[in-house]
Amino acid sequence: MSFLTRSPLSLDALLGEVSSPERGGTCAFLGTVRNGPEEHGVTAIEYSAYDEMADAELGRILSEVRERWPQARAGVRHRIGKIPAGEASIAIVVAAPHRAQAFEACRYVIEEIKRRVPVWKRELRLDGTAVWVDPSGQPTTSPPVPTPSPFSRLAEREGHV
Amino acid sequence: MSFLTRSPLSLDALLGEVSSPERGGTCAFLGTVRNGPEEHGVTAIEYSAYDEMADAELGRILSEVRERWPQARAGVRHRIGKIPAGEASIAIVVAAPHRAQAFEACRYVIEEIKRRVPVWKRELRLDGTAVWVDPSGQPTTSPPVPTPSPFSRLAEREGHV
Amino acid sequence: MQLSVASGTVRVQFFARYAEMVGCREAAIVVTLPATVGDVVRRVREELPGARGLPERPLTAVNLKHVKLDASVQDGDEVALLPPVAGG
Amino acid sequence: MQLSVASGTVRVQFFARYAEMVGCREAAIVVTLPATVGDVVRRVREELPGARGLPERPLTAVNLKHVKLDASVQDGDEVALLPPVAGG
Repeated sequence: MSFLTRSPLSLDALLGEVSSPERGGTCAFLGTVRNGPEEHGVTAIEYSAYDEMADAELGRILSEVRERWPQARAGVRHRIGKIPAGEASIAIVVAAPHRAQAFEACRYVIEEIKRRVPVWKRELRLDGTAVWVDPSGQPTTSPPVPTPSPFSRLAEREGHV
Repeated sequence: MSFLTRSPLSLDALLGEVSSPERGGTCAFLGTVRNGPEEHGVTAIEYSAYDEMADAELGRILSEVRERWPQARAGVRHRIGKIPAGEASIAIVVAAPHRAQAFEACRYVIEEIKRRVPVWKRELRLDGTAVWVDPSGQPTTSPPVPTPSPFSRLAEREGHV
Repeated sequence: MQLSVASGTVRVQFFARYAEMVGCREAAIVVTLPATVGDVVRRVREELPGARGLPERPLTAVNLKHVKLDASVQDGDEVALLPPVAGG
Repeated sequence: MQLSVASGTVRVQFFARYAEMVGCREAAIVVTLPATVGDVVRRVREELPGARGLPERPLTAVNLKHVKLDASVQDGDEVALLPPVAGG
């Protein structure tokens, strides 16, 4: 099983992976492609990954959750490829016997993902340009590249743009 | 519209109420009826409420979220009536431009609900007994009442047990 | 000479364990005005069978809002006696 | 008299902006062993056209794990040069 997918994410499917009657508190996080006042007309973000390592790193993060919160169970999916504004790129669900653990562990997972998982994004703008996003959330200063990115490895394999 | 319902809860429906392209981080919380090692065979919990006040209090909590996190939007549903172990009694969704706000506001909503919203629960046990639950999560010391509770007001109106 | 004394009637609601103890869910209580929620609670505990078991200082609400026992009540108010809440 | 020098070949992978700069996604790099990831990065920057623009101390991974530049590499390792990650 891979934690990466090219399909739209569903919290309900992830909930099924982690919920059980002993775990009464479930915290979920969805990260969606933003197009707000700070974003200057982002129509979509193209996510690419070092697939094998991203998958391994996500698995390691889930193992850490089990070590730190032994009674909690976490599930995660990272969507890659071209994701339209408003749709989710990351879904995390953590179920635990009590809510404090669920909130803490869910926050841990998203913070570790931001810090460690080798995924990159390129904003696709209304004006047709594309800009690599740096981890602070700001576009990089490198010149916009108006051509589609060839660097999503899954995209190539599966024949997507 | 009421924040109380007798139907199973759906995160997806709540997500639709709060998500928008400007809000890139969404945190959700689901509280489910627990039947773990601490619960001694709980088959269901019967939730009753002071309906009108619970509804008003939930509305006030959502207004407070707007005051404290002006860019965030929160949605909530509390299920009442008899809820089988494993099913959700409370669903909260908060969408915000950034994830820290979403986590903080979602946690705020559940903590305020636990503190303020006039809802009570009676555990229904495998052995046929029923026990009022006190807010610490422990059953009260009053003697178990083996008959169905007559105190769910919505139940009466809608003809449910 | 006659003293004119104002009185008011409040609807008192009971929930969950308290409703079981009192044996009913609602009662009309007459109080001399001005009166506080604490006065209403005292009258309830004196007048209603089963209400002796209620705490002297329960959680209370007036017209759908949490209040302290020194909050004043008016004729027609809805006063609620709330067991410790356990929502969520 | 002949000095026997061990050498190894590592597969170096480039991603996102780095792949654009270097103009390819993967290269085979030969290094004299023992060698570190830092040695590999130096060879990449010297040998590959476009690789001069890479940082001298990029994020790196060996065999799917984050490592520091002083980590050692073996023949056959997969070394990755990672732009600052932006997942989630």
